[in-house]
Amino acid sequence: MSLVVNAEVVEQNEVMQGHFRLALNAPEVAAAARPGQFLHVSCGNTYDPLLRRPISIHTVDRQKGEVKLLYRVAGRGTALLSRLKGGDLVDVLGPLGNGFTLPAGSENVFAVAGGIGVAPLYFFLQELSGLKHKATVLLGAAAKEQLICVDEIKALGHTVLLATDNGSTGHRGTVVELFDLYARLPVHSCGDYNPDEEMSGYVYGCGPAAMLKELCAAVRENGFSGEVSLEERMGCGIGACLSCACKVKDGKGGFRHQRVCLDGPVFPVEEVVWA
Amino acid sequence: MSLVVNAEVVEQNEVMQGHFRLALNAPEVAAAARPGQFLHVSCGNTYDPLLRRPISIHTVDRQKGEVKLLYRVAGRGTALLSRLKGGDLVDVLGPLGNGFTLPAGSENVFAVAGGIGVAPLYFFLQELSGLKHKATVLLGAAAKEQLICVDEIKALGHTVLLATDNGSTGHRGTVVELFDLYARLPVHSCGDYNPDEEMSGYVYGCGPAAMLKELCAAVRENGFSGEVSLEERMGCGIGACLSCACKVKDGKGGFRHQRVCLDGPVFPVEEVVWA
Amino acid sequence: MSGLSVKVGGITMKNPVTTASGTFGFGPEYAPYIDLNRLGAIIVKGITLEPRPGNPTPRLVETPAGILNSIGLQNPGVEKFIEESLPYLSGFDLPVIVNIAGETVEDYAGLAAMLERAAGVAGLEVNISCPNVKKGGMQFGSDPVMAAEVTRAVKANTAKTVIVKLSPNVTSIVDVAEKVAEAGADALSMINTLLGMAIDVKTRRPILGNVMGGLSGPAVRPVAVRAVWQVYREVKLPIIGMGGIMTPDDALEFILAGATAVAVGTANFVNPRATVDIIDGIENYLAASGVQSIHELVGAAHNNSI
Amino acid sequence: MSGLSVKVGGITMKNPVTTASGTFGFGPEYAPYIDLNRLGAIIVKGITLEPRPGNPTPRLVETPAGILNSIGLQNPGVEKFIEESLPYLSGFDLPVIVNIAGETVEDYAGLAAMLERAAGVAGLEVNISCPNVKKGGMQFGSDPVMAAEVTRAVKANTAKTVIVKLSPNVTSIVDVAEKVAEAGADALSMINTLLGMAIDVKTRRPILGNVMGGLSGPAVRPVAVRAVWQVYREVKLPIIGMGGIMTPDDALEFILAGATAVAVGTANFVNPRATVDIIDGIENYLAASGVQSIHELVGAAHNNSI
Ligand SMILES: Cc1cc2nc3c(=O)[nH]c(=O)nc-3n(C[C@H](O)[C@H](O)[C@H](O)COP(=O)(O)OP(=O)(O)OC[C@H]3O[C@@H](n4cnc5c(N)ncnc54)[C@H](O)[C@@H]3O)c2cc1C
Ligand SMILES: Cc1cc2nc3c(=O)[nH]c(=O)nc-3n(C[C@H](O)[C@H](O)[C@H](O)COP(=O)(O)OP(=O)(O)OC[C@H]3O[C@@H](n4cnc5c(N)ncnc54)[C@H](O)[C@@H]3O)c2cc1C
Ligand SMILES: Cc1cc2nc3c(=O)[nH]c(=O)nc-3n(C[C@H](O)[C@H](O)[C@H](O)COP(=O)(O)O)c2cc1C
Ligand SMILES: Cc1cc2nc3c(=O)[nH]c(=O)nc-3n(C[C@H](O)[C@H](O)[C@H](O)COP(=O)(O)O)c2cc1C
Ligand code: FES
Ligand code: FES
Repeated sequence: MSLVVNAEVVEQNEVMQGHFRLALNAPEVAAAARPGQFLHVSCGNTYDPLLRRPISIHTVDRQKGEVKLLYRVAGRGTALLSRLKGGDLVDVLGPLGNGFTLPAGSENVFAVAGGIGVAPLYFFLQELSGLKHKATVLLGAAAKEQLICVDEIKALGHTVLLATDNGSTGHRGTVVELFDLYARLPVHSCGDYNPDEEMSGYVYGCGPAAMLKELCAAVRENGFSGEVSLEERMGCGIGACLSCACKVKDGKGGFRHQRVCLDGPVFPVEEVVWA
Repeated sequence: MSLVVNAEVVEQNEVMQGHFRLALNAPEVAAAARPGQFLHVSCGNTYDPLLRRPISIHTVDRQKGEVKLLYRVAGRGTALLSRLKGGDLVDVLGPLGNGFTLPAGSENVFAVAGGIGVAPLYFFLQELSGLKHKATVLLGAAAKEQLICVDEIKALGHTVLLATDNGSTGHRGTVVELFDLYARLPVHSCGDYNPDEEMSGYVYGCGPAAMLKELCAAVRENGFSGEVSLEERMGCGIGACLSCACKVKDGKGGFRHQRVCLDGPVFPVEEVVWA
Repeated sequence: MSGLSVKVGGITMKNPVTTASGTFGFGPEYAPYIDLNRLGAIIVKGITLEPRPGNPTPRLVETPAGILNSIGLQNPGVEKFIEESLPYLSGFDLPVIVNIAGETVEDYAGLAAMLERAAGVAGLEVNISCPNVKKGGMQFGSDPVMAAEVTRAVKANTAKTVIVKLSPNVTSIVDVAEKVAEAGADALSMINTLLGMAIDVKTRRPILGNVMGGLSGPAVRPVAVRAVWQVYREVKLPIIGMGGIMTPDDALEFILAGATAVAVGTANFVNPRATVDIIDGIENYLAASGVQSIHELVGAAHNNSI
Repeated sequence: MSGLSVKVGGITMKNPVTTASGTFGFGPEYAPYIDLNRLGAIIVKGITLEPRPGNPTPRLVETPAGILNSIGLQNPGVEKFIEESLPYLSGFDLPVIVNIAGETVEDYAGLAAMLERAAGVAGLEVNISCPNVKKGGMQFGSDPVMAAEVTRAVKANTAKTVIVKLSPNVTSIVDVAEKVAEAGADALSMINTLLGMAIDVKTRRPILGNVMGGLSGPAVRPVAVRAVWQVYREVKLPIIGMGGIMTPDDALEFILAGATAVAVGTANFVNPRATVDIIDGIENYLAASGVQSIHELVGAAHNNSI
């Protein structure tokens, strides 16, 4: 179920320079939302900017009927969004997209986020911890100050590992390198440690395209599987315009186009065809 | 002297349904402004709406460095303007245009305003009262509740006469009818009453085009003279684009185009050529 | 027949509002947001004889008050469309207009013939803004003679209403309209997108995967209204007007310029309920202004101008 | 020669930024807001042989991210321009480019001849988006043959740099550019406005006094960039790019597409300091990206695309 709602802003906070957490009152959306889904958000009332902007659902509070978004100011649309204050109305369309598949058993679960990619993973990790399932969460950013949600995710009971480009905290390097190092250790995300175990795992990834491409390679090299949330420029957000095409394997050695908005944004690691 | 200034909003109030008084901090503009001039106001930061909007200078407080505008929400630009709050910045260009000519002597002065046309006349009437010159001010609106600035103008010491379309106060009918009636009475705006005097007078008019056209006819029929402030759709506001053309007599029985923004907005009653 | 009802060729629409091809998918995408039965008609995504994978991404970029797209006619091909999409649409009380595109005159003829046999198609909208591979990639729609040729080929293969969709990227849209009318078109639709492009100043590359794309949205509305205005004066065919219609007033602007019906395109992306909001708005305008039938408004601005 | 300096035909500009004809008056209007000496060149309002009163009002209407204008070439005529405006402009260190418009080929020839004798004119920009009264009002710029004819007539009467200003309202702007180049143009400028119109839904009349007008502003930028891109590939003349340039990035977009210089038009209405803000911004971009000369950027997006 997806809706067009004129939602009231409950509050908005700058959580880090240029990054905002926006809480909306939208009970039906909160009730319907699943982790990995997104809202298509109208950022202004004029024709410039014209299109909505896709923003992942960061978390919901079904009791209060609230939906929260966590976003980075990337350009004009998000800049306009960041000026909203409590009481303002914002036109949102959603929840849209397929969302992450929650693990059925007790798999060894990794969540790997680059930068603002943590936004939808947080919702996923909440639901996961509701299932009493622990994940190993790898967060990457340029520097320590740019890591978001670290404490919140720890509070959910997951193990958090950090990577920064400048080494100001955690591993110095990319979060995919860190994943690659860690994936080789025989440590299960539930905390079990068995040096003889042949490790396997299921990876949930979200972040910039270049990072996800590397992540998919690393996942496959390690014999793991998983799913990643892709981004593409969107028009309609609901599958009608075909502007958000991504390539997936067609099973015959070639590719076919799918819609990030409707068939995704989450796709199996094995299916994505990278340019 | 005209400037481009990013002025801070001091405050904004809704003085009447859909009518706002906006106070801006703009000391240089306040210092330079003359009654009848206008500001070209940027109503948003995006390309929609694209153009600035011309709004007359309603009054200035040179000591505080403030400029006030009084405007009616007519469409999208003014609607955006009406959302500004204290502390917001607004990009204004001005003061622009020629302004009203202040009477040199002790002429019998009428000021005739239709609706929001009172906005620039108020500034004029302030300066006039500074010169200890009293005017007869005729204000017209659709109904009593829609008359603005009545008390403020009385407080300046001028005589105020009212006209409403529905007769809810003052003369039932148009403000031009009222002017026509009053112009025939031998009452001087300074208060003198001399039944034998052959009345003459100088009229300052501002309001919708249809009203000004009638006013010009009435002024001339009564053998008065005067000046009116015209409106035309504007591009640049500074004389460069020629979009704000109005017709004035060319002295040879024909017309030539002048620019409302630079050659006006105030034109002698005798010169305007009405369609 | 209600005051909103119009006829475009043989197609009776319960109101003048339809969807612009390529912006409304094949229907089901918008069904969660509106009752499709409310539409005057549906014009579906452009169909080709063979399936097409479409262009590389990015396929869309926002521009001031507009968007550039280069989807590249991604579609499942006419056979799959007939099998999979037509049955869905037949469930609605709604004339279905199929937008067809080809690379040769024969492609268009073939598409018309196949759709003539299919149940549930009310009319064809012929997209002539496609490169003619036999003429060095020159667009059919850029040449009145080629445009007429395509029209004749389609008409020869169908008894359904044939609507030819004109391109604005021409010196004289009236010339094209006249030749297409002579060739037997039942109606015209206009405008298709304006050819445009955008370059990313950071990467110093064209943004669209396909370099150039089609401009649509409010930005193009003045060009589209002008095209309808010009053609209405010279050609006596019903026009479906489109290009930047976002509001009821925009739709009325096209109708006053001479459009019998209007199509809503880019607006659907901004507001998935745009079509029904526009239908409601037109209805209110008629009521408020005491106009009995929308026909009184078609081309009415011509009477009021010099 | 600084890294910002460019040559357009025989005209050396200290930076690539000039003004779009008709949006900058004859110069003095903007002097309170910017130092005119900072401009790469000035292109003044279109001039005709005889004075012209211009069109009835309204002459301007705002559209989404754009404006429609129908000024109707109001101007004092070439004689008065030479007497009154040229002396003012000669006081600046600034190439003056005079935009000329006519109703016959002879008009253009006459204007060129008169301006050839005038002091302080660096070049002529030939506005061919004017109706040819001898050819039933068809625009010179809409036909490559007529466009070439005008170009030859101007070139025959002047030794100054001749820049021909192309109209986007054509099927192939490249065809026109090629013919104009063959006819001897020294440079091209593009684009003039797109033909458009707007109707007032309340009065049910066209808004502009002249019914149709020219669309400019950010809305048209994608069309303008595309035109520059296409012509740059086929014609080896310097291009002055324009159409919706509001920011330094917009200007760079045109330069990357192939423009040697750019003209700022509608932006001046929004921000009277737009020209100098854009000059400063281009300078900063060069510095920030370590580009020595603007020439490295001219057409650079072509190298980076398929
Ligand atoms: C399914 C999905 C979920 C998302 N969730 C989040 C989220 O939770 N938090 C968050 O901060 N962001 C998220 N994004 C990204 C977000 O949508 C963009 O940052 C936003 O649309 C930018 O809009 P803008 O107007 O601020 O920037 P714009 O001015 O539109 O663009 C800023 C810059 O980004 C480029 N750009 C814009 N869109 C794209 C694109 N799709 N691909 C590549 N380049 C692009 C532009 O060219 C420009 O350089 C998500 C995107 C998708 C597709
Ligand atoms: C010199 C001058 C001084 C002015 N001073 C004041 C003032 O002090 N207070 C005040 O309230 N208003 C004043 N105005 C009018 C004001 O500029 C307009 O109301 C405003 O520009 C409307 O902008 P908008 O975006 O709100 O409406 P828009 O959406 O632009 O237009 C609203 C409606 O008005 C029509 N319209 C817009 N501009 C014009 C025009 N120039 N002529 C005819 N119809 C038009 C539109 O077609 C539309 O129907 C002045 C105008 C001028 C020229
Ligand atoms: C994403 C997208 C896809 C389109 N696909 C087609 C198409 O397949 N066939 C066609 O004739 N027109 C197509 N068009 C053009 C539209 O049908 C319409 O003519 C144009 O967008 C102008 O209308 P608008 O401004 O309301 O969108 C497409 C437009 C867009 C934006
Ligand atoms: C008000 C106005 C007047 C114009 N007058 C002329 C003119 O006299 N001659 C001409 O060649 N172009 C004229 N133009 C077109 C501009 O020079 C320019 O080509 C066009 O506006 C696109 O640039 P822009 O989007 O930056 O404004 C005029 C444009 C406007 C907006
Ligand atoms: S954004 Fe339109 S199909 Fe995905
Ligand atoms: S608004 Fe441009 S000349 Fe008056």
